[in-house]
Amino acid sequence: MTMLGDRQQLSYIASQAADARLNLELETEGMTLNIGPQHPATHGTLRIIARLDGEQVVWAEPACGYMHRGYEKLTEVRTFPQVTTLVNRIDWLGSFANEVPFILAAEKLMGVEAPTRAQYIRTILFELSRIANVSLFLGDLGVQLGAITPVFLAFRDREYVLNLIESATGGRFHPNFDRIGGLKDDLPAGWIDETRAVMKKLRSFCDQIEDLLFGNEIFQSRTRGIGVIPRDVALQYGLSGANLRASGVDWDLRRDQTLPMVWNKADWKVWTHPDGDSFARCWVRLQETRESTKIVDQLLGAIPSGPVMAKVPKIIKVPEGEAWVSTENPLGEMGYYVVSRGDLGPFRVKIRSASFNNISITPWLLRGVYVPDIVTILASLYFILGDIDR
Amino acid sequence: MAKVPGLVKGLGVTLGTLFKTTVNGSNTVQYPHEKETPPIRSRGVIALHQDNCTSCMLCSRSCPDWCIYIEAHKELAPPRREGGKPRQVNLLDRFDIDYALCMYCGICVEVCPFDALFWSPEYEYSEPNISDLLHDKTKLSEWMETVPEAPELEAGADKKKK
Amino acid sequence: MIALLAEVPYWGQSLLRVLGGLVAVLLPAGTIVYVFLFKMMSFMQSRLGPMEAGPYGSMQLFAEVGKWLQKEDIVPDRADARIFKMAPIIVLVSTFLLVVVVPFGPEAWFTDFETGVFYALAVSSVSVLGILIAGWSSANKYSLLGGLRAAGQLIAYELPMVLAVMGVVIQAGTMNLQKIVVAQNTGSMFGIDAIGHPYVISQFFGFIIFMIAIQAELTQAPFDMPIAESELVSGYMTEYSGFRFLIFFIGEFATAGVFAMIASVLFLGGWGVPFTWFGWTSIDDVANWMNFVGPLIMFTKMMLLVFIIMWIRFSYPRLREDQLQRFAWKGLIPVALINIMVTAILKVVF
Amino acid sequence: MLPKLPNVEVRQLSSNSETTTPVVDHEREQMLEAIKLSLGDSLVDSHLKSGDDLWIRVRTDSWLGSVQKLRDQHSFDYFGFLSAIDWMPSPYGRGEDDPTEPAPVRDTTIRSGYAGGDTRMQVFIRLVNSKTHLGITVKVDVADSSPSVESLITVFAGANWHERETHEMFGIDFIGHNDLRNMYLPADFEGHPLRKDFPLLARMVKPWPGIVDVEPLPGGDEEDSAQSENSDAS
Repeated sequence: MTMLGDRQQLSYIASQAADARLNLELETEGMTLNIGPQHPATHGTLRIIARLDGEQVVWAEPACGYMHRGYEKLTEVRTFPQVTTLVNRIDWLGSFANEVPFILAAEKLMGVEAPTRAQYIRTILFELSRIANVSLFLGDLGVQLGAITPVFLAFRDREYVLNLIESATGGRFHPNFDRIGGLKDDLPAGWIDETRAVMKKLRSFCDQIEDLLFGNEIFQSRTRGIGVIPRDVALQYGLSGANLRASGVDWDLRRDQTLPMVWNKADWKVWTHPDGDSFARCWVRLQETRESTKIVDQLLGAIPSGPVMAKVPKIIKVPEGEAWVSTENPLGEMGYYVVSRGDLGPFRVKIRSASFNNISITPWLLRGVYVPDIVTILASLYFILGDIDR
Repeated sequence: MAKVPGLVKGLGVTLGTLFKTTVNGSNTVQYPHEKETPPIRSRGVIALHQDNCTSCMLCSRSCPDWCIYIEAHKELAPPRREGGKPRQVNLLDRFDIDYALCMYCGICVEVCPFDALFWSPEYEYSEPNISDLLHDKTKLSEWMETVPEAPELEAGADKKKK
Repeated sequence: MIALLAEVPYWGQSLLRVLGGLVAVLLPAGTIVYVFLFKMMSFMQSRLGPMEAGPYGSMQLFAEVGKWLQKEDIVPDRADARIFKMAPIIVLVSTFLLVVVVPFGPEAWFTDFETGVFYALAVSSVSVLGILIAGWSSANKYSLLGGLRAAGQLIAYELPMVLAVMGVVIQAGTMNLQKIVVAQNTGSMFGIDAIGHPYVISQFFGFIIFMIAIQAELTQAPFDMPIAESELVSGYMTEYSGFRFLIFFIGEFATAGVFAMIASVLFLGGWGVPFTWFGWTSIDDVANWMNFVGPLIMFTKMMLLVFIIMWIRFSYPRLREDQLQRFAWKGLIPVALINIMVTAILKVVF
Repeated sequence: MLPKLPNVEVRQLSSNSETTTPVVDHEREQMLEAIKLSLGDSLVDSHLKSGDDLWIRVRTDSWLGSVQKLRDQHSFDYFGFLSAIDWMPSPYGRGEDDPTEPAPVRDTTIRSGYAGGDTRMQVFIRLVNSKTHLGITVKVDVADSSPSVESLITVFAGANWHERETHEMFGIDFIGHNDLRNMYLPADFEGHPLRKDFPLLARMVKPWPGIVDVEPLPGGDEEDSAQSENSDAS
């Protein structure tokens, strides 16, 4: 394998050299295009500085930090129950999924395990937040590529899922429903039937998006072969989630990891794609959404009765130790490295968010593409600004 | 499936939605004219039941954002029983929640040991001025009227603890 | 119209023509914006669109115009101010120039130009000039990229458009748009003259190419790279605000209407209905009321074509600039050339 | 299709799990043995939690080489993250002190976590074997005086941004990384926010609302009010 590190390392020098080359050989002048931080394509405040030769990118680098909220520092001054409401806001589209790994890490340190019913509900809500997140991605993808309709369809159908999350947890975007040792509350009556109906709608939404976008020849020509990430590069950069699976790595933390969650109680498939291009990444996400609806459907029927909260003391002190728990979040591997000192709050929390790794590949990936492909590639890598900057 | 080109299928989806919207109506709500009812559990605004509050400061201390301000003083109240010693009670002077800071996490409602704080699904209290988002105890008490009953639980749930 | 207005003095005629031109450009533009952009798009996206201004939001456009007119006319510091201000007007003027040759009825036209087709194709490229200078004078990189894209795209699609029209011209044997209308409505196919001979049937490939080309000329999705809001913010329009943006906005939809009119003239029989329905045999037989019904027929046909344009716009993602060029040069132009060849051969044979 | 799980006996956790039966984690033990063998001297310490995770600590001067060996010989080819940890407890606590009273003195003795440590700050990375899906946390000490360690960008290109972030947040230098610009903070920002002795301003600018207590009776408080006992948050 080539020294990719070096290549990326020298990106700045390369840009200078590219300028010089352009000026000497072609007698043209490069142009620096600043995309963002306020730009329609950066859903959030990501800034991309691109050096262009015509419409071709010579060198591009994202500059993040416009939304850095310092959660790792903030967790150090908060107690364990107070942290969940913070981490909700990391990936704000799939917020319930952010809570789970943190709570699991705290539970691991305490040696507590949530009751089975709580595990089922957690898993269902986890998958619902994945659906809410990825369905918006599928719609947003259209906007990035110039199709305006999919995003409205996505907002329409995501609303059903958000309504479900809200009626169960009370929070539309920030559920804060997980507690160490279980859940805050049980599900309200009628929720299961409602969820089944919504899952049906979401499946038809997936079909609609497939017809509207994925089957569209224009969409395919825009995404196929654009932004190819080979398998070994994906691993080196620590890509995760659909980005990794689209590069042909069959790895899903929901399946390949033992956690007190109940994904293994459902029958579902981990989709991979050998191409590693933008289309593959989008397609894997589409299939994932479908699988998620299947998981939810199966688990809904299997929820056992019982309590949703294990016996934990009212004032939670987590024993000394270190724990790493990561889960397969909508955006990829989201993990918390929690260090406790037996105090009320964590001593240090390292938040390993998926988008940070996923987007760190862009300087490597954006070389030599056209300006429209910047948008395609960023859209297909799928990041949430809060998840990059934390 | 390969027979119908994707370009045509896409047109079919938009046309289908056009007809569906014409026949079944849209999925949007014309907000100021019609409103959606938020679910019972919605965390809209925190209501304060003043009589239950003992000014124990628990909510203020467990608030991650430091947005609950409580001031109280002690007073002697007439005894409960005839001839008993006069009781000491805490009287609430100030109970403010700064909704400009609040993260709507609900920890205060949960930790309250005396059932003095409740969630209400009301959401229409935006203000043009940020300082008006500081709700004092009178305003917080007014929200009490809007607090709904807790919802029934799904089959198989343990009976409610609290 | 000449005959109708024979008694009116020249200045009166001119005034009426200007007013007629305004109506012919702005009325379709307004209708297109309301019916398609506000309502059809919304319904295709499961929503209602504007509902507050007027019944079903029908006055929304006036509200928007009012809003835009109130806005400050901002010119960027480093922009080339005079040219920057001129650009939107050039774009709109090209639309007015275009509508001049469109016939709306047997005698309802602005000019009965013998080489109308030639003229229409020529002035349709004037808007490129406006867009290019808008992009260049804004002193904005996004605008520049958008303007350059627009120039490349409009020039690339001018050619297939011309070539597609060639087929019609060969078949009709004239460049006069009025005569093309008459030729379609008096013609017959295989001896059946019930529907006349609209060229959309015999020139089907020409029609498709022409529609694709005007889709690109109008910079509607999937050919909207010059605007490309997710890449270039708003392309050449990025720096425009207030009434200058309004002019661009009107220009976009007015041009859509006028191009659709030209397409309906060339391929759908324009203002006419098959003359045999009423027993007419030539343009001289056409009843006078056709001067009033004709524009309505024309309008209906135009709306049908704009519906297709907008439907595609709301459904498709955007192509990339290089794919667009490839599509024009490697796809459309060869097909158009073959179409001309076949048409010419058939014309000679029959 | 039931998922294939790694060959680890599932830990039986119950809500009061003092009596967890110790499970034997053959895979991780073998892994640790192999790592011990190949790293030799470089490996300073290790910690294995059966069925959970593996921590190792390597010598600072062999950081790059060790990680390279882990990648090439033990196929830890997936880069999870790189970060650092400051083991000195914060002198500011959670910022809940009363500003009118003298600041309490807090115990700031440095106590390291799993796999030990000799310095205040440690850099650690998370690597995963993409075949067996077993992970490992590798720690390395960084000297207190001039915290620096070799950069990993030649082994894992993805370490680039993580090292930039760590440099910015902890002030740790990564030798061989020549692009350690700030990612989040302005270029002229002073201090390293994630170091424990960096105060969190948001918690300094206003006093904790929980400091105040119920005002006692004017005539003195004979009986302790039971309610204010609840001030458990320290």
